[in-house]
Amino acid sequence: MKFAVSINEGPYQHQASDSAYLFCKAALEKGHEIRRVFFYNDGVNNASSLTEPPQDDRNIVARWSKLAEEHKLDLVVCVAAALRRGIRDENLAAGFRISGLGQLVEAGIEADRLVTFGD
Amino acid sequence: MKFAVSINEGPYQHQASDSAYLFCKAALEKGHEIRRVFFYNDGVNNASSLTEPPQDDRNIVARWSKLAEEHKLDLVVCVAAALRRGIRDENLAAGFRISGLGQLVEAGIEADRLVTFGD
Amino acid sequence: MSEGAIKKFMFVNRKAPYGTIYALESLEVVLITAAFDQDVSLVFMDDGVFQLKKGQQTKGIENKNFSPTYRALDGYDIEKLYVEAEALAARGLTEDDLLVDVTVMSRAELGKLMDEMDVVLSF
Amino acid sequence: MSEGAIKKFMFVNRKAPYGTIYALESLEVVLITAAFDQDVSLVFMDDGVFQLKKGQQTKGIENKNFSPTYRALDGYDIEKLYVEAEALAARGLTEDDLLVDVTVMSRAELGKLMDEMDVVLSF
Amino acid sequence: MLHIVNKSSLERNTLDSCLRVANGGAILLIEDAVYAATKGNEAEAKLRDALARFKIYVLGPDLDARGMGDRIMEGVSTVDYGGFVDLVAEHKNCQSWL
Amino acid sequence: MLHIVNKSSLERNTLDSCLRVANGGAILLIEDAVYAATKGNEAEAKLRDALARFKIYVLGPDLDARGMGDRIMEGVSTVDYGGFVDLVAEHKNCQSWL
Repeated sequence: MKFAVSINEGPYQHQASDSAYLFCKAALEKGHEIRRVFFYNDGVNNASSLTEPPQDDRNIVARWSKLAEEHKLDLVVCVAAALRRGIRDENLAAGFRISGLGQLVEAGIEADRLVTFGD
Repeated sequence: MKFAVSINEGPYQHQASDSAYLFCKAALEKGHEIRRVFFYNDGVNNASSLTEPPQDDRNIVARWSKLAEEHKLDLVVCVAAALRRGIRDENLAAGFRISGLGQLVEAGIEADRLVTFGD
Repeated sequence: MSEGAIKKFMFVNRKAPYGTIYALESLEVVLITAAFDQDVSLVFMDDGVFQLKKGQQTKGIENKNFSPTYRALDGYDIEKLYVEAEALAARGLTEDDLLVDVTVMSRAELGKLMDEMDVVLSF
Repeated sequence: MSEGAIKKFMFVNRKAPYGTIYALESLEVVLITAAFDQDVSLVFMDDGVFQLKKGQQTKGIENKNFSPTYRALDGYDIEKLYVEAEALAARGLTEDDLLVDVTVMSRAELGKLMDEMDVVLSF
Repeated sequence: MLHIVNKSSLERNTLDSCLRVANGGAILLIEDAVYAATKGNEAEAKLRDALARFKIYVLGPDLDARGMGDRIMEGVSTVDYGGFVDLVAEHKNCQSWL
Repeated sequence: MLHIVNKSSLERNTLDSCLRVANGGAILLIEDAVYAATKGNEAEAKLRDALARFKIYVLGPDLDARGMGDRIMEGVSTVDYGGFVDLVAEHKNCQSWL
């Protein structure tokens, strides 16, 4: 089955990005396709290449980049939300791309299910 | 009177930073001193120099920088929270500095009142 | 890309305006979804009904008043606006307080409508 | 800098752990405040009492279990831990469920204590 | 003591927690909390009871932004940001119920 | 339809809204919402009533993280992230009550 996932909150402050990541991993393990992960609102902060969490904590951004590389995931950051919050190509982590909100709608159309994670 | 202000949420997503800014402006207009504004948790995202809100919207980061310049405000970004979220010297807006959590405690000790704005 | 597929999208607005950005961001997605020629329904329940309140004046909080956009939805052929009757009543509001024409529904009717959707986005 | 001034700091913890970062960040400030030799009180009310629940196992959510830190507070001379009695009861918890020794207080007693503080930080 | 509440009482429990625990003093409603002090809101009766124990203020700019400036319930006072500053200064301490 | 709730019912109104409006189907409690399905929680009676109209699931890893794995109330089923995925796949549509 084709899933799409939308994330509305940034890393660490809320569990949204953690839950979404573990959901995606489980879906992939079950042989489903993740059509797209869309980062909206504060969710765009998951794409910052400059994050550096403490050694003993999970690295949320790096984890998304790795999952994207392993499974050719399409991680899309909403351009308008990103500009408001200071995420641009120059601090965009590997595996993410910046694009328009239409990518969320398109994912909703093309995927069999769209699951949102937020506050 | 000496005030200190603490901000726990990022710009735009929550009203916290707006409310804190208008509070500080009003306090300064009344002749009070703002001993320090401390940005904690997602509040550190208020310090990103890379933000670029739509033309017809307020520029929250620039507004803080301007207020800091006009009134020699001490805008302090929590270093641990900032590292987690990708705020570093290279994308730090004018008027902000990165320092330890001790700066919040110190502000609480030295100011007559500490007011927190959050979610 | 969408190969002409039309899906039923519902946007559930449950939060008051200005305290958080969700109401504004919901509007953005709604407009884009309409541009993709999808079937768009907006639901306002809980504090979300406050988004439609007439007379918003945001100068004092130095923020942008985005409520006129609700009036513009009609121009984008977005006409399915549903408001929870119980939510209005619990907030001392009536239809006359709202910026736009809406269909007021009971919670039971809303629940039924929700079931018929393909994609439900909550803000 | 602090010229030896000692203020009464209260940290009000109202949120469950892991769903948001506030519980963890509260602990960080608490430790620093103690390092500044201030008078530190921690209050756990509402869902904040869940922060002290025994048996937290975070492997399944791939997050760090920070609850052992509450046991370490004693070593930093942080001994004033207050828990709202009504909050425990509403969540089916008793003192035996908690990781550390606390003083259970009624809401009225907590309100009175709060009034006596110099700085109250809420998480 | 000044208690600052910023969330709608129909969405979150912060106003209830404040009313349950706080020992009197003043309550300032800001941001989405301002709705609690408007006529016809489900919280109105609760607020009216609270007026016996607390002085209650609401932040006018937040009320106006939400189009509720003409609906404030009796007994509640409106302040602007300057009044917010005064309230903080006048009370020995304050707490934001987040 | 699958309803996903992620906030504690003692802090926010999302579970109440879901129970009030949703027309049956399944409810999955994740993150801080898992507390609602534990014994002795004030929400327990409400959840028990809801079992007549909904199939109710709770995300095990979130329950364990919070040290509540041994307190789940009767009639509620525990799933892991794989089960979460299955629930989304099995239902025609889903909604996150944010």
